[in-house]
Amino acid sequence: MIKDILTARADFPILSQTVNDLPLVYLDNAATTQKPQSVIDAISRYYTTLNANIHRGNHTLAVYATQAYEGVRKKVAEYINAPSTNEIIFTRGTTESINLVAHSFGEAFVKPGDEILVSQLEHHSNYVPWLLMCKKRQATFRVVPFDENGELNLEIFKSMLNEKTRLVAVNHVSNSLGTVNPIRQIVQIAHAAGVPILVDAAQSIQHMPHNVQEIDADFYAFSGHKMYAPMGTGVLFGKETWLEKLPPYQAGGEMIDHVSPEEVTFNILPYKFEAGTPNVADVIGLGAAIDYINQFDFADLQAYEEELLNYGLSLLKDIEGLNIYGNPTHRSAIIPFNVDGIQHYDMGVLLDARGIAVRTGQHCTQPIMDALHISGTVRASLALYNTHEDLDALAQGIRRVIRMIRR
Amino acid sequence: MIKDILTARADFPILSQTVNDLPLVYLDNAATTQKPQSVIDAISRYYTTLNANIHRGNHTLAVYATQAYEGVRKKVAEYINAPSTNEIIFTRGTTESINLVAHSFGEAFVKPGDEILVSQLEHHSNYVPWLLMCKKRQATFRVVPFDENGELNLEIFKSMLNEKTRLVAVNHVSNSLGTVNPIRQIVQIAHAAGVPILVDAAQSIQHMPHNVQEIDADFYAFSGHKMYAPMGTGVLFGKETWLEKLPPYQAGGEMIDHVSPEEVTFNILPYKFEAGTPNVADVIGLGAAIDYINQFDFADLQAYEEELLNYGLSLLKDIEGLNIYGNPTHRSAIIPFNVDGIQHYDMGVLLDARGIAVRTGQHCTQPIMDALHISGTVRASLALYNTHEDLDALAQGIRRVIRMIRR
Amino acid sequence: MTEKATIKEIEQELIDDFNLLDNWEEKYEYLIELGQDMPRMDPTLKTDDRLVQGCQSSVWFDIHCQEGRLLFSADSDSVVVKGMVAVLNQTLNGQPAEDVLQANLDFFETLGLWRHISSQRSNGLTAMVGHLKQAAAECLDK
Amino acid sequence: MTEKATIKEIEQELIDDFNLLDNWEEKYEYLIELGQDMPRMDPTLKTDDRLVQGCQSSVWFDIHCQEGRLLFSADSDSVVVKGMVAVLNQTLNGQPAEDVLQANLDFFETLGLWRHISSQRSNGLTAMVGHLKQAAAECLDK
Ligand SMILES: Cc1ncc(COP(=O)(O)O)c(C=O)c1O
Ligand SMILES: Cc1ncc(COP(=O)(O)O)c(C=O)c1O
Repeated sequence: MIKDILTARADFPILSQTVNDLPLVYLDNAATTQKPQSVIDAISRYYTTLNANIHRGNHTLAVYATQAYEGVRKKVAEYINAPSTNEIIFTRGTTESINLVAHSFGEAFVKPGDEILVSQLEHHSNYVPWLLMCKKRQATFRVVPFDENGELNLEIFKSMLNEKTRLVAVNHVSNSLGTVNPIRQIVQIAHAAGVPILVDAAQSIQHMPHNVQEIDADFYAFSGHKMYAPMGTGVLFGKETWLEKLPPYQAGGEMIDHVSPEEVTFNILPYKFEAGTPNVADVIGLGAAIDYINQFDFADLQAYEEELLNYGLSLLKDIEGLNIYGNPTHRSAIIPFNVDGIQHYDMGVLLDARGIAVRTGQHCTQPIMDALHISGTVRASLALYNTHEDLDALAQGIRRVIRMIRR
Repeated sequence: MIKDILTARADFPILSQTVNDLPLVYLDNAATTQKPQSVIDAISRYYTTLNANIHRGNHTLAVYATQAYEGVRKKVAEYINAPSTNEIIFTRGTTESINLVAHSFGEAFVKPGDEILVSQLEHHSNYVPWLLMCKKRQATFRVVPFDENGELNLEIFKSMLNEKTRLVAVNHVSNSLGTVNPIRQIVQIAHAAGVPILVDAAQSIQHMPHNVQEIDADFYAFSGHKMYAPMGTGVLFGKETWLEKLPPYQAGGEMIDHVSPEEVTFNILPYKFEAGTPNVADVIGLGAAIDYINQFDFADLQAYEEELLNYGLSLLKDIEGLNIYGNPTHRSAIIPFNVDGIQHYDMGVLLDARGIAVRTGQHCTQPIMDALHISGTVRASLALYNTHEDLDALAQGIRRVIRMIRR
Repeated sequence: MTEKATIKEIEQELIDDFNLLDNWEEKYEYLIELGQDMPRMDPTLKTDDRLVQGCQSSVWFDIHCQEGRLLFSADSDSVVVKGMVAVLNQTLNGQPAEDVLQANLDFFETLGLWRHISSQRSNGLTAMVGHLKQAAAECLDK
Repeated sequence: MTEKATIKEIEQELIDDFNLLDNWEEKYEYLIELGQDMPRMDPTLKTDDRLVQGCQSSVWFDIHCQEGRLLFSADSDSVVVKGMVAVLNQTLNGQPAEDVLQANLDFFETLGLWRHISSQRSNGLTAMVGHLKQAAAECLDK
């Protein structure tokens, strides 16, 4: 049975909290989402009934915990339609997934004079790892600019690809502007030039269905904590052909096959990239989060969130002196704005005084802020449990803050 | 009020589970410990009342979550008597802590021809990262052997230190043999030769009080999940003078100060080494675990565990054909053994049929197994909630397995 | 060739046998007995090229293909694994290669006992069954 | 120099004032007013060398030491931070450097309001107070 989205809110216990004696209006979902009771319970249940270190153990708890952990790998593979569980690496989050690829891909494939292409819309986590890797390997770090609508210019992108380009790194959805990049097209352009591509799906994985075989990117990175799952979880999907070619990243534990003082051999995929004791409890929580999302019809969910976003955008556009940044053809779940003469920081603090949680500042996207010549924005971001009432509260709150400061 | 150790068992809900219809006898604590209810509750409570992404947010949840997270940093610093919270880096676990140092120390200080010294008693996680780093930097990887008692020979150790030695990496307690290394002495020897030292405290942090200022090592690594805390947590302690000199490891998120396409500057300590969204929930669980341990008197706890270990050793020594590995002056919480003519694997599976959880195999210490010319051991390992009854069940189980196989 | 029972039939017999046993320990005991009662493998056949990769304990298989049927002898230094080998011997030895290839062996799940071995990464049962199925496939290809 | 109230006395006055206000929003409103009522800083003094490091918003402090007392003017582009600056101005401006150095300012905790700023990494209140204390220390050293 498909679950009705309007029943979702009741599944998230934190949303019935009060903040400053006012009901919490949580609009900081791009930073992290809240967790449904089923995810919280999955963690407790794990520690109460199943906890063990996995893979190498052959006592009952270890075997069952291993099965549960590997079961989530399968669940993740199905969620994004990955051909094989060997292509699903568990990490701590998007940042680590990207650092892994930057390190191992760099080591294997990047030589002095090579080029790496990222977009100007990237989060620092998909920008700085490449920049540092380029510095280390004397490669050139190149940035594809965005235009006045907050969209990447695909012609410029195409023109920047050349025989020295080793990899393209780009997000699916910008965490700062909400721009939905035409990711299939971008992948096709990169592949047409013979260049592999990493997609940062941190802001898309929770809002739209994912089919990595259709999109066809070589690497995908995303975080559990932004998709209703526990902190401390993340995923790197990589095509098996690529992952086979990359050297390991961290060393120790299950990723090792054989050691002597002279030589180390590594375990097969996906273990080769999972060093140390895995975060079994939170991975099981990630499985519960995927089960949670899978209760909904993704088309319903998208329609709901899109309507919600448009409602919010129209409410805010009505406020005098309020500027919304970017005007992309497709926007997802994110409303970045400022009000003339009001510091984003003040807006955030004063909205919080009304129980409204938004984020302010650069959102780890200084290149975007620099391009827009601003020091930051206020960002309201949505999740499936948000409602019209949340956005009404936001609009009312903004108007109140404006009166408070302007009088 | 000091808590009585005999009341501990009741605090761990999993210990009242049954396995194969028999009460669980959990003796795989060196792999991972079970969690008290207070730790499990701390995670649930966090997600139910506080969850937010930290540091950059200024709404109420983000502020409180930041305070809670930074509060645990303080708690960890106090637990190990670190001079400053700047010296406490949160990681995913021991393996990551060591990989961080191997990477960043290697990058800053290791040149071709240099030497790194590890002990033959190390877990792969404190062996392979150094071995790989040495290969990468054309440095020499050298291994200090252990003797027939399972102890490091300090004279040989001393003789292996020279002006080319850049770093020593050694554990406090061997996860495979239980040897407690004379860590202060080892640190003094390394320092006398002007060489910094990393101590892998994964198997000591939960069993003995830690005073990093007294022991004086330059880096300490340990895991939360082996000290009654959630999976996905770990700590790297580093002296501030060293941490200041090391380049960052992973990039992205809070660890960045300023970015342009040409240049990146990094945040101050400890943030410089914490890339990506931190695992706030589990770090708060780590805080709850430290609170839990702090309820006991550490001298009591040590005395209790020592008596328990000796009881277990004497029970097992009475079993004909059973060999216990190593005979160190000090042993901690770990009983490694085999029974003549019985595969460790068979022993593990058949003990499990009686609800007894032990680990079998190499325990990620192939260098130890190779030195002992064995393919593996059965390892029973203790935690504060174990009892004489657990060890009675183990001894009885072993005798039963012997009869089962030998008749 | 004598009229051999089908894989499914033998599986059912084994399930019935194991069901008679009260607890896990007795099941293991019976399993170990099966291993001990299995025809011995010629020790000279226990060479490295007959070792099955990916098992925590050593397992040797010497496999032949004869008139489209799989024939093998096997041994292990683990009594538990040897018991499993004995079960594989009872169910699959002498069966048509095609049947071996098709066997889904989910009765191992029913026995329950096997979870320790089957769930391990590229290990134990999975590795052994994989090995036998590959031999069966090669047998068919000839 | 006129007889100035002590830091503790002024703190208590502020706590009493804020306690009169019903909710967080009114408290912020009052805080912003305090900022708006504060004596203006000479705009030519808002130079980069007077910026306090580590604040999310820009805050400028121009600090002097006179007869062992700390004198300063300050401003911020954030109305909330400016309100905090005004509170610092009321409590600390013109006080003996020694008292500034010793002030523990935990009344900020009592006001509650301040948690947003004070808890931030090397930011806001912490940074500003640190800045003033450093100036006070230098004032004493002279
Ligand atoms: C687009 C994007 N990329 C990467 C990240 C980093 O994710 P995490 O902090 O979970 O590693 C984020 C979230 O902050 C993001 O929004
Ligand atoms: C001595 C020692 N070092 C390192 C590790 C690795 O710890 P983790 O797997 O938590 O990273 C372990 C635990 O397996 C250990 O016992």
